[in-house]
Amino acid sequence: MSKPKLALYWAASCGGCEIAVVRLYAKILDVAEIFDIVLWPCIMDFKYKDVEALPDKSIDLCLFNGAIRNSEQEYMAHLLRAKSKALVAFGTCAYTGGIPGLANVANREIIFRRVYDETPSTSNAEGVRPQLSYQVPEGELTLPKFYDTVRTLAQVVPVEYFIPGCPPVKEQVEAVIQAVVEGKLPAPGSVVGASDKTVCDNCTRIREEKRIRSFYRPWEIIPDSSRCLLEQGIICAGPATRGGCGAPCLSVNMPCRGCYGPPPNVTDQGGKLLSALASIIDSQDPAEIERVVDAIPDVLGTCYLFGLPASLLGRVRLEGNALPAREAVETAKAL
Amino acid sequence: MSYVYYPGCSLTGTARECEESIQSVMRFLGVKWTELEDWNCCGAAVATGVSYLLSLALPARNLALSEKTEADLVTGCSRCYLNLIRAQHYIQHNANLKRDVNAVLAEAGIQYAGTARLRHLLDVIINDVGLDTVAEKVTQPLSGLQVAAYYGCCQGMWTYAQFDSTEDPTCFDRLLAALGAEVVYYPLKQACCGGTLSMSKRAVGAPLIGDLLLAAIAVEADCIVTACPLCTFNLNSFQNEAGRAKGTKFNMPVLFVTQLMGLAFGLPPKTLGLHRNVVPPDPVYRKIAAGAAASSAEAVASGTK
Amino acid sequence: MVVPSNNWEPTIVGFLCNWCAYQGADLAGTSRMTYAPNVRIVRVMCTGRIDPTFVLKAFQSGADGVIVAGCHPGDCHYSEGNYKTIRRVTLLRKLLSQMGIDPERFRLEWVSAGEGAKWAQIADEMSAAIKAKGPLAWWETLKEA
Amino acid sequence: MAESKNDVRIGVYVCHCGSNIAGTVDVDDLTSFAQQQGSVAVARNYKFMCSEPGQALIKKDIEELGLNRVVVASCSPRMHEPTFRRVCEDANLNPYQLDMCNIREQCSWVHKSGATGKAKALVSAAISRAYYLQPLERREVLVTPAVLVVGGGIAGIQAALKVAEAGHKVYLVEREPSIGGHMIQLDKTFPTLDCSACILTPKMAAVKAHPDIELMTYSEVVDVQGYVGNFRVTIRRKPRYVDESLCTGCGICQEKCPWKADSEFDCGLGQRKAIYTPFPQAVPNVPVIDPEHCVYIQKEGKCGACLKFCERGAIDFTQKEKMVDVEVGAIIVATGYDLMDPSAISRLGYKRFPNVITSMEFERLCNATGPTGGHITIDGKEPKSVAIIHCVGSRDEKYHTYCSRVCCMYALKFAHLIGEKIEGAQVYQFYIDMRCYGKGFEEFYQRASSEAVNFVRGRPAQVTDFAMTPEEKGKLVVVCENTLVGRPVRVPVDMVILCPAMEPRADAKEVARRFNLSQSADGFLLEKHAKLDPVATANDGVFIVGCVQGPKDIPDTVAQGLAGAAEALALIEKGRVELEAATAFVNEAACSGCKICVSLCPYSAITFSETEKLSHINEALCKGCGVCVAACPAGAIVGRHFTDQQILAEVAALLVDTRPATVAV
Repeated sequence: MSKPKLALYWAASCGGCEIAVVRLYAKILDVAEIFDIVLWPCIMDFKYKDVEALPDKSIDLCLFNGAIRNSEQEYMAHLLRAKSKALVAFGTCAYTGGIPGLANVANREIIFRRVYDETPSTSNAEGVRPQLSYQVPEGELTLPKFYDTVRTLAQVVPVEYFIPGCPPVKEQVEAVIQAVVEGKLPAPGSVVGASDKTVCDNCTRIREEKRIRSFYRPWEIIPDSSRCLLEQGIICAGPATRGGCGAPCLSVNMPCRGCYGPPPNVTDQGGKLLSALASIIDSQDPAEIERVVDAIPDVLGTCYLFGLPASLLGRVRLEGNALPAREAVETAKAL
Repeated sequence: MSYVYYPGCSLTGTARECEESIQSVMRFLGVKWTELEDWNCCGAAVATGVSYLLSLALPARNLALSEKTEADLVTGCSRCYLNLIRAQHYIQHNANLKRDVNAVLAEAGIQYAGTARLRHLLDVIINDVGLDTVAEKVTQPLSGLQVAAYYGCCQGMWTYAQFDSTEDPTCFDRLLAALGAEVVYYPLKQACCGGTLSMSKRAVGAPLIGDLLLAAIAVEADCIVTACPLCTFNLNSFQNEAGRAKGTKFNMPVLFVTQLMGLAFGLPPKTLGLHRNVVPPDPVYRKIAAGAAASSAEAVASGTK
Repeated sequence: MVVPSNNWEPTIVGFLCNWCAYQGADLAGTSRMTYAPNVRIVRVMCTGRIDPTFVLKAFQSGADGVIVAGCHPGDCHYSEGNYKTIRRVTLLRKLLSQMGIDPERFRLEWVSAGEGAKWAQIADEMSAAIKAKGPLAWWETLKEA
Repeated sequence: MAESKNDVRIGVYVCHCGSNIAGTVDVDDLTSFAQQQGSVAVARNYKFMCSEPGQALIKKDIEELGLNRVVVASCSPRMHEPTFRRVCEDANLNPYQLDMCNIREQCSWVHKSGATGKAKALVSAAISRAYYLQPLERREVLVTPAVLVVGGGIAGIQAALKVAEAGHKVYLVEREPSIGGHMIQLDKTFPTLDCSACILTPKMAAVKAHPDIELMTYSEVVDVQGYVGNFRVTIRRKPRYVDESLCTGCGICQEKCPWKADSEFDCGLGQRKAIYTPFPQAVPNVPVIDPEHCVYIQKEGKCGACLKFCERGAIDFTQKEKMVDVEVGAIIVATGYDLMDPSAISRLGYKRFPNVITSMEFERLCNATGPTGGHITIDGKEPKSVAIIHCVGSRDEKYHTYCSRVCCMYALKFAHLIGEKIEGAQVYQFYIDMRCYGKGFEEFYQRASSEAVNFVRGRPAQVTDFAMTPEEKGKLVVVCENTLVGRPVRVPVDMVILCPAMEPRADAKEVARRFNLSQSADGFLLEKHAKLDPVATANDGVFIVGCVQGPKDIPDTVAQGLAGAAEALALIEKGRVELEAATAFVNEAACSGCKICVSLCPYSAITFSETEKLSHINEALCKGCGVCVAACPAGAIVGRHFTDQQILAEVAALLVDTRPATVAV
């Protein structure tokens, strides 16, 4: 019988997920051995038309990394959906939006203004902006449409499996590949390559009591490397993050930022993290609580660093093309 | 510690002797301060009768002025202190009031933020300078001088509450003891001297003053020491009226706290405004001299000289 | 953004604790007070049960405002649940304003079992305030421009 | 969800409540709306759902249509939830499969227009929540048939006797060497003027005599574990250095002991020996040795007079502190009050002038067993005039804003006793208001007023020994404004009696923590409901009686003691106690042991197992507040009957009419 067909695609992401696959080292050869790779733009020269030519459901496994932020990625999402038996949101960006998802605090106009006008390194006196289509002597040049809102793969097309991680850790990828080979994949819709517990389950630090009198940012204090960072006032998303990564960040004295997404029974990772953090503030005095909370400069960025698009609210609500007024934040304090 | 000094009206008028002694003694103690620029009357006891808002706005202006200097605002007048702290308290605890007062102050192009730090003269002497320093600086110990420390009533509720006890303040006793004086138990130390009634309603004021003087005599005090210009004024100026009310004659020296401190520091009486005291403090001088003589004689006897 | 028709009425979700606020709302009823019908109440045993996720869910589901009401500090039936609520609400407020949700759309109130009138007044006030603000209509936010 | 969508069968019942609901809400429209909702098998409306036929209707449907969820849209759940739960139970449907939808108190009664629309939203929300409702089991635990009473004052004594009379085991723990509390120090009691000791000592004796009461004096509760029905209490028994089993209470040791100390019982007005019983009628009548003053203990082995003279050899200096564990089903806390030390208010001269005394000191002076044998004298001098100052530290923002409730009455009693004992004595009452609210109080007030008492309305500014007139010489002068005539007065007297505030015990905070209770703003322990649940507390199975809850006179204290006994008996007589069913539990598969929940539980129901690295919830202690459920970042803690799933579904459905049908949430 012919080898199962494998496709890998790279949408809105940094490419780390591609590296994660390459980091299989020698095993990558097995992959090449086991699978017939039909699409992997990052590594080899494939053309979309080759994929379009494939019959539907002819790709056995498609590892799709990256979020959907423009029309080309959306097109490919639909195309690969149609052609694949098992479409896998590979990595945090495809799964929950990831770092690119943070763009949902803004919109196309704000981002373009920043990128094409405002950044110090930009010199663009003519105010040139990308055009969807542009006529040159040789013919028409086109660009994909840049959307206002970044979406997860599952928000665009139905997805069979989710492999979290920014990037997914090597061992987990291996495990999944193995499962595919042995046809031991769980029921569609499930998260694979991760555990059902949280990062704390992988974290070996000593936990005593959680009562916080003030929060610190990692550079503000030198934390005791043997004790729970949260108990030392450093915000760690570990308790509200799906485990399976092996807690590598914690092992180098850095807090978890939550890249593996919400634990199995959690609806909104940020909401839960926020609730947990607030709950352990050790004060009953509103003014004191206000003071403690003010030590968290960017609540949104802290709670939804990797998951804004997948969160309940999904994005920031903008009045026109301005970021939410600072004073709104101030009034919030005042209330 | 930097201070800005608010004398207030009485100290620059009827209570000049207090003012002079305050200045000389604080200079002697090495406390540096500048006078609050463009200060105004605190409203004394009368502003309240005119308008509540006015009675707060007047002191608030002084507080606001002091805020600009970012120094502690010191006053030696109990009434001024009372009005200032009262204004501070009510304004801080009532946002609307703060708004109204600031609306008034806006006319004068000034705003009260509520950050002013108000200090009473005694507070500065006892807690900033310190009783040890005071004791060290004594060159003319008041040994043998029996003094009645008269705290006065209008400072009771607020002033002493800030750095001593409202129920039973003792800071004054401790200060005088540091000067080597013999502080007698003065039962009426917090009784009222009649305040402005001594002028407006003498029939009420005089007997109160009489009681205070009688009490001082009863406990064999050589003099009464006060911490309030108005008390000093009342107890000095109305001894005849008080005598009539009590069917006796009084001649009880009444000194403002810094006047007595000055004597203990060996400062010339004139620089302490003592020549202005209605009741001449001569008995006090004599007692101090006697005390000095006694102690030196003692020294001779013990052959240490 | 949706343009509010002039007869548009806001919808507010109220998370009320069983022991104080919910009884207060009941009292407003038994005393036959009349107030705006815009607040729809979800009963929880204690405001301490209110997961910020519920508030986010309410806004996502179409609420124009959310109000959390519980026992006055010190009166919590579970002794200190409402203090935990203060902590969560304080932090949640910061998040919501960053999300572009006007802080006035999210309120925390203390209503005792005896304060029926206070509940009625809060419901009226908040309905009026949010009617003035206009719809939040979160799904509009997610529509691709 | 155990069931798949199609086997959830919901019945919706809309109540007209006469016209209370139907008058404002279109019940037919609402019913047909409900009928169209998913999983709804039947929707009906009826005039009065809570009526017999209404209940029968629901019962019938459950049985015949096989409903497994019931939604009743009617009044507040606080009104009829128990009723409809019973209906479900009768029809063999788990009562927790019921959801109430409040369309009366929170809809029809308060809205003129828009009531029907809102009712629809509420009903759809209730249906969505009901869909996810889970059957819960009501759990019962057995109750240990024994009661711990903490504090041997009149409240504790009364409670202990009543419980014991009902034939149940009682452990009565008292900190002092004898029971009796403050009451045994009093002389006469108002308004009846019967002798305090005469009415109390029989009860004390009864306590000692009762076979079911285990009396532990000179002991303190140090730890309380467990929960309603099953408390495990650790009691520290301080060494008495006297063997209770051997001592006959002959008193020879006290006679022979050469070492003296001020008597606590006599407020320091008299003295007692280093080995002593606080007072002659002490129960138990077994002395204790006070190590502070016992020279044998202080100077290893010197003295030992008691050792020599005790024929029974009951003296035992080898005694050590003992810890005793007892198991009880209920706890009655009756630790009483402290009398405020008025020397804080120095202008009143307490401790400065020997003849300024507190009310309790006066009680001792007046008492035949007191240091003066009942003669009202200070340093042998009998006062001819006495001032009684009310509200010392009470009704005073600087100290306690509350009224201590007993002072007015005992002040009148004092006046009467002074008049009785001192020929022609003048008594002055300095009061703010006379509060004589109790049975027979007003009559006593009238009687006392008719005697030689002068009432001065005003709060004294000062008590001074400074005489301003010859007749003030050598006297104490009470300076005060008589607010009725608006003039300052100076009243020279020979003795001043202060009526200090009744305060929470100095260690009220620790006591509250030990028994997991809360304090009200004034520092006294907090009852469950000020009116309708006066002795119960937020901690089931623990009751507070007497002055630990606030100042009280003897009748009120006794009544509360009995109330506490009744509460405790109701609990242990039943033998079983039902525990909250809607508790929280830890889904161990999801818990990663982050410990965020542990410190949050107000009932210390959450424990952490270091071996399993898991949190556990003791469901007997859990009251179902849900604070941990909301906090658990792993979603590992589930709050029964208020699960995330249920509430999120409820919220989404509550707003279904606000968003376009195309928008999924």
